[in-house]
Amino acid sequence: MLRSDVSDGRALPTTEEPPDPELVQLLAPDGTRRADPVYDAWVEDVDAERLLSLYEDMVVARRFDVEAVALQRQGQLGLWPPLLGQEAAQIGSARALRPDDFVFTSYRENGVAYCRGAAPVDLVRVWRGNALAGWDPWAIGMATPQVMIGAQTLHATGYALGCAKDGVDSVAVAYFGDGATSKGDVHEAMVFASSFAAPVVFFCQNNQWAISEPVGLQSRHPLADRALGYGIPSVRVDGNDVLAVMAATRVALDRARRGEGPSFIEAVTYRMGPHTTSDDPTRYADPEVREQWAAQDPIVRVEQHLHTRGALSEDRAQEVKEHAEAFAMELRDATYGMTAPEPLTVFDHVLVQPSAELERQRSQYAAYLAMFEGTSGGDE
Amino acid sequence: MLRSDVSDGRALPTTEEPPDPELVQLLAPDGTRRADPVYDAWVEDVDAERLLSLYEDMVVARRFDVEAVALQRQGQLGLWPPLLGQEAAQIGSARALRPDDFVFTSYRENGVAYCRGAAPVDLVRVWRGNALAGWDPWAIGMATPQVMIGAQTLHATGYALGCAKDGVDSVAVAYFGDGATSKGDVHEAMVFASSFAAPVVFFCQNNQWAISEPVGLQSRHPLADRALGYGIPSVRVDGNDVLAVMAATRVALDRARRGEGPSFIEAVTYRMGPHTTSDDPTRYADPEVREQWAAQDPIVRVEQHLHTRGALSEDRAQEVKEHAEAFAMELRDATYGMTAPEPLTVFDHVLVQPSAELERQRSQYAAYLAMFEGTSGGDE
Amino acid sequence: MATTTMAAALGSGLRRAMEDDPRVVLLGEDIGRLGGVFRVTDGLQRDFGADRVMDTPLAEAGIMGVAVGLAYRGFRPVVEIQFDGFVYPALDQMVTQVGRLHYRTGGTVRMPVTIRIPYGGGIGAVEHHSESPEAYFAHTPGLRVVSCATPQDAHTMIRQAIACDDPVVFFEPKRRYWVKGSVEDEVLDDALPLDRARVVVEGTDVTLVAYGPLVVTARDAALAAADDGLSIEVIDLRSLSPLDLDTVETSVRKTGRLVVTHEAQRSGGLGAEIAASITERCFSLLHAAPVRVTGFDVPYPPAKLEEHFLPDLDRLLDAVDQVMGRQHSLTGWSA
Amino acid sequence: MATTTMAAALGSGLRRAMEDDPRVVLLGEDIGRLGGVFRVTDGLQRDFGADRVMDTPLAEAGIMGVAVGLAYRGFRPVVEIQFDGFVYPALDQMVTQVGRLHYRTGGTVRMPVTIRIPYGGGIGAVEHHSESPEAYFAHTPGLRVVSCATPQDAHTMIRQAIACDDPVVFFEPKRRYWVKGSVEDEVLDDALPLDRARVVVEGTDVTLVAYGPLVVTARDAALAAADDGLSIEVIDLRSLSPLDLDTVETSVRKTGRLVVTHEAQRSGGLGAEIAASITERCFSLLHAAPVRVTGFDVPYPPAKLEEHFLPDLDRLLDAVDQVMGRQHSLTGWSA
Ligand SMILES: Cc1ncc(C[n+]2csc(CCOP(=O)(O)OP(=O)(O)O)c2C)c(N)n1
Ligand SMILES: Cc1ncc(C[n+]2csc(CCOP(=O)(O)OP(=O)(O)O)c2C)c(N)n1
Ligand SMILES: [Mg+2]
Ligand SMILES: [Mg+2]
Repeated sequence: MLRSDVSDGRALPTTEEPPDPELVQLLAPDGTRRADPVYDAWVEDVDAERLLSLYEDMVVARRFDVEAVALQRQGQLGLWPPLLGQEAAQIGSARALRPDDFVFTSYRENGVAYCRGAAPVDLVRVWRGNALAGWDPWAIGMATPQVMIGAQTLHATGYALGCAKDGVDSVAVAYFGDGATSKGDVHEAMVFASSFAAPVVFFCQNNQWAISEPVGLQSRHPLADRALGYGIPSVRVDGNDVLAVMAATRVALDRARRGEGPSFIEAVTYRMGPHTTSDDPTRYADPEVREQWAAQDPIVRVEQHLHTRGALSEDRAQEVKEHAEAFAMELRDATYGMTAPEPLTVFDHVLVQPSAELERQRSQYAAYLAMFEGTSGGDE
Repeated sequence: MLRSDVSDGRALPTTEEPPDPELVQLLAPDGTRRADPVYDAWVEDVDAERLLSLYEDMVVARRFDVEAVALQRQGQLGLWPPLLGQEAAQIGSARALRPDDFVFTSYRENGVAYCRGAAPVDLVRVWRGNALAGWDPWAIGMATPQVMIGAQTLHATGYALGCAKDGVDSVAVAYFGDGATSKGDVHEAMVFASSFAAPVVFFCQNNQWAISEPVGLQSRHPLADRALGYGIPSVRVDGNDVLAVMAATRVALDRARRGEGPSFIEAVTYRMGPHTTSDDPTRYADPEVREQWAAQDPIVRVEQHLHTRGALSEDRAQEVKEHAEAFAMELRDATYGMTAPEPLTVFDHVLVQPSAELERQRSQYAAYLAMFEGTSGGDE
Repeated sequence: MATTTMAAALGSGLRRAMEDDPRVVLLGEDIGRLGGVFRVTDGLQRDFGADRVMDTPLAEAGIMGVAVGLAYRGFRPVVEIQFDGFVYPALDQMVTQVGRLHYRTGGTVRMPVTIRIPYGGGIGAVEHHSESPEAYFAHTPGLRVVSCATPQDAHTMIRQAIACDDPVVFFEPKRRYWVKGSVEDEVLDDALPLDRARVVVEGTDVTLVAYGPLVVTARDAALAAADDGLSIEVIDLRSLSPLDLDTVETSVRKTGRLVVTHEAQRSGGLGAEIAASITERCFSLLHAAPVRVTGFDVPYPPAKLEEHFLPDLDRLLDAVDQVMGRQHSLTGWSA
Repeated sequence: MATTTMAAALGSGLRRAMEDDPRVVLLGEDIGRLGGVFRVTDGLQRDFGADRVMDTPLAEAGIMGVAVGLAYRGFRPVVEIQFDGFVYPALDQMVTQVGRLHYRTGGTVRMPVTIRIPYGGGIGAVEHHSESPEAYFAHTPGLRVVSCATPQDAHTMIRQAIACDDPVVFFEPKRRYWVKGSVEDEVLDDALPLDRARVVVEGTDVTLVAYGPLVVTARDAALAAADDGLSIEVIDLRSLSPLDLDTVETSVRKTGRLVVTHEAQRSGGLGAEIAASITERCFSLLHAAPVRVTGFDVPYPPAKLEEHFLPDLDRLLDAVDQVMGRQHSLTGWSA
């Protein structure tokens, strides 16, 4: 009677079980290539060699992510938010971008940062507690991770507006989670993006969880449908299918570059690990559902596919493994090699021109510290 | 290619010109009754007598609104936000409610307040500057007007959740404008309402303007479609048709009472006056569009319809006029009769238990005021 | 009388409040099945049901606005903000609604909303997880603001806050969550009122005012100073708004010297208000200008630098030296 | 040199800034076709186009977050918040993003965002249209906060704010919008720096610190006191964060007496910070405790009561009497 009636009463919210037949999928979990009349064209250029390169990226991302978790367990990092399970969503989208595009993410997008060119040391700096930002945003075309959930979607929209004003066809991409979609900021970002036809891509990794809360608590309806209400075209894609993710991202980027405004991509995936290394998912997550998702692994399916095509020789596989290992070891060494920042840097960069009051606080504190040096460090 | 592609580039936003054929409409602008297979049943009980009563409400609302504008011009009120043109949207919806429902509105809903039982003096108190709230919310089942755009939609959602917890079938109704739909609060209200299937009706009066900004700036897409993304059923209704508005509101209320959760109604209407008495719409509004909307007048069409049915005798019309006049005069007298609040009431009701510091401020200020009485008022 | 952590004492306080009043409902992110990221609400959803312990969508303004609506309907909502830094999206509803509805409606609408905020630093966390935003709320009329420092106070004060008809912003010093202490199931009528400070160490030379996480540090400072022959009176402020200035004044009238400490940034922090107010009240009795020992005027720094931001024992003792007019004092203006 | 209103002086300052730098863009509600509800931006959209003077959707967090993104892209966004009370929805982005990105990124990302806020009372407005929220921002590291008091300062300071590489929260005293004064198209390099206070009346007995709307009132108080044989030095603070305490200190070293006034609520207001800081700097020179003349600790009241909330000439003179130790003093603590 009213336009649609989809609410299913007051049932308890749940996460979704795979697979959802409505998702765009080009590579099935068993590695079969599924034909798609629309999206195939967008990954025509992805031959075996290029797919192998995406595969390698995913293997590297998984490997350094595991390493970072280990480093946290060893007390070398304060915290780490694992990306396990989300490799395809991150690599497939990030590898669709141009260097002059600009990326705004949350904290979990280390696979994206890797693709943008973040060095191993850049990936761990924040999580070791040495800095509030890991890399130079201008160097890799990517803002440093945003902890305030959803805030970065507005930044991406503003940046995109700026691209339009500048008359360039660069695109801003906002990564955010399923939980973030509840935030007012994300709504307002879509309102602004639609109103001004901003060249921005909203890339939602629906990994089914916001810490302990299943996506069904945020929404009883596919998240991608939200965008339609703003007049923003959207698509739900198999987030564990690197090809499908890349295809959808390219479509959205192309739209933006042509001045046709924002798009919304929901990459449906699953957070296979804890929220962060501090989290205990055994308190809330169903291990059986996790098992079902394990069968959808984003890396395994590419591996299978490449094998079927005879495109993954043992040598090549070994090479990939070694590359991943090397990156992880670099990350490890960088972590161990990192020394604590100098005490007085706590006062740096509050304002471009420091205030007299803060300079006073700095010099008093310097004198205070010097007092201790005098008393305890006399024989060093 | 992506699901829908409705964005129309970077054209300048506009307001809509009437009529939109997709709106639910039961009474055409010329007074013709249009049959509707779905909504007719919901206003079956609205016979000529009841329609006349709705007519009277609208006439009263228009009359006291005009009076308030005049009072502002005379300096008796500080400000007034006219409802001119929105009588059907307000009366049709408010008259569908039960006394035990609870209403949360913005500042322009004086027609709603009138239906809920606000006395003339209650309607002007805030606008004269005598108080921050006009009436006792518990007495009339309506919160006092909210100036922070959109904030009240969350309050309505919370109240509705409370009704569900209490196991009663009362409903909360949130009124807000087209401009408000851009606010994060309104989004979050819909997220919560959908997630918890809260018995709340979101009633959006799309009067085409947010001060000087046309609705096209807030959205390039019908506002009602936003709701669908949350899984909230929605409808666009001719907001100048009191019958259609009532029917749609009843459907939504019924849904909520049956535990089926929130609904969204977009009542498409037009703000025929300025934003407030401080505003100058000649700077931005097209008088021709206003003329087109004038031909859609919500009162005229009911008048015509009642005339056609022979249900509006001259005596009865006179009666209605007198009733409206009487209410307006009561409002006028109440305004003139209102004395400024006592100075020390500025300190009242900050906390239920006043703090010692504030009591100190109060007594010092009392002594301070007394000092002036001493010096200037000795011979009174 | 049991010995528990502050986190557990808060949990039992919440439980007790829910038992005492069926209108008490809890809202927040991850407070249900998970029991909160600090496990403060552990077991409450299991025992009171999802209708009274609600995991909410990830939207702080939404949580706060929905709590307002629930309060309108006669509930006593208890909101958990997951970390200090995430209160800002909810601040609008707190300042313009929660803190004003009573005044706006001339006392007709009450807002008995309790807003729990784990706050403060010292846990080596990432950005937005170590902040002390209490000054924003203490400057906001219509809100009560409190902070607990011991398990017993945590337990009693959370119950008092929930029972209070005014809105209460309840700051929980997260780095003290695991400190243990004895907790009695106090009768609320016998407890120190929610808006009163407490003298936790008596002394005669210097008044040292602290709250939340730094009360422990202040006690340690008093102990250390005693070795040095100085007698420090430590006051746990407990209520940050309204301030219990009478208790502080009584102490300063005795000592003539005031040190105030908090983790929040110095400029515009609570220390300024306390110093200014006490100077007004005790001007002629003060031997020295009140000294503030606070976080510096920088955003909360990365974990490896937080020890250089947070007040600690040595900085407190240094400030004590300063108000005593001793040598080697390096904090405060006159350095 | 022309005589204009403060509103027009702000408009010409914005115009000049847009001419000087093509990266300056304006965002806000109703600032385009309407020219802003106070007409400050009148004519700018017509002359610079809708691409540089953007009417935005009704969403303050959105406006602020989009401004952050524009700044990332190298623009210098100037945001208008329509009225003081509507800044709260944007406060999250201001506190956690605008004020922190420079620190967060170790100086790599600059946020040259100017946030214009018409503020303060005295215009008989409805709720949320008369507030003074400056203390929230002055307590927030990474933000500069200023307020202008004359047409000339309005014109020059808005240009300085826009040219400044730091974010600046720019408070415009809306009840002084229509006060006229002469305005010169100053060369910015010659102007008093944005972070400096100005002595607007010299005096020797009492230092009276004001900013924004109350500077006029403070000057009037100095005039009135002069009749009474008292010499008052009036300081227009101009920069609310960082504070120019050196200028205040210099004055108080001369007068030994301090009165601070603002419309914002007393507890936790800027007056506390100034009183506490000056007490630290000038303790032994003070003849009396600094006195604060402020709005009371209540939400901004309805229009018919605002005269009983706002500091005025008489309350300022009363405070002057108090620091002078005269009879009949009724404000401040010692009454
Ligand atoms: C504004 C805000 N509120 C709360 C948090 C605490 N928090 C951190 S991550 C998280 C869940 C985010 O879920 P989602 O958006 O789905 O991203 P995911 O972690 O799954 O990648 C929450 C609630 C936060 N960081 N920011
Ligand atoms: C949070 C907030 N921002 C800005 C304003 C200023 N303002 C008052 S009314 C208004 C326009 C509202 O438009 P709409 O929601 O369509 O309601 P209408 O006035 O048309 O009834 C604005 C921007 C406000 N009251 N609250
Ligand atoms: Mg998630
Ligand atoms: Mg409107």
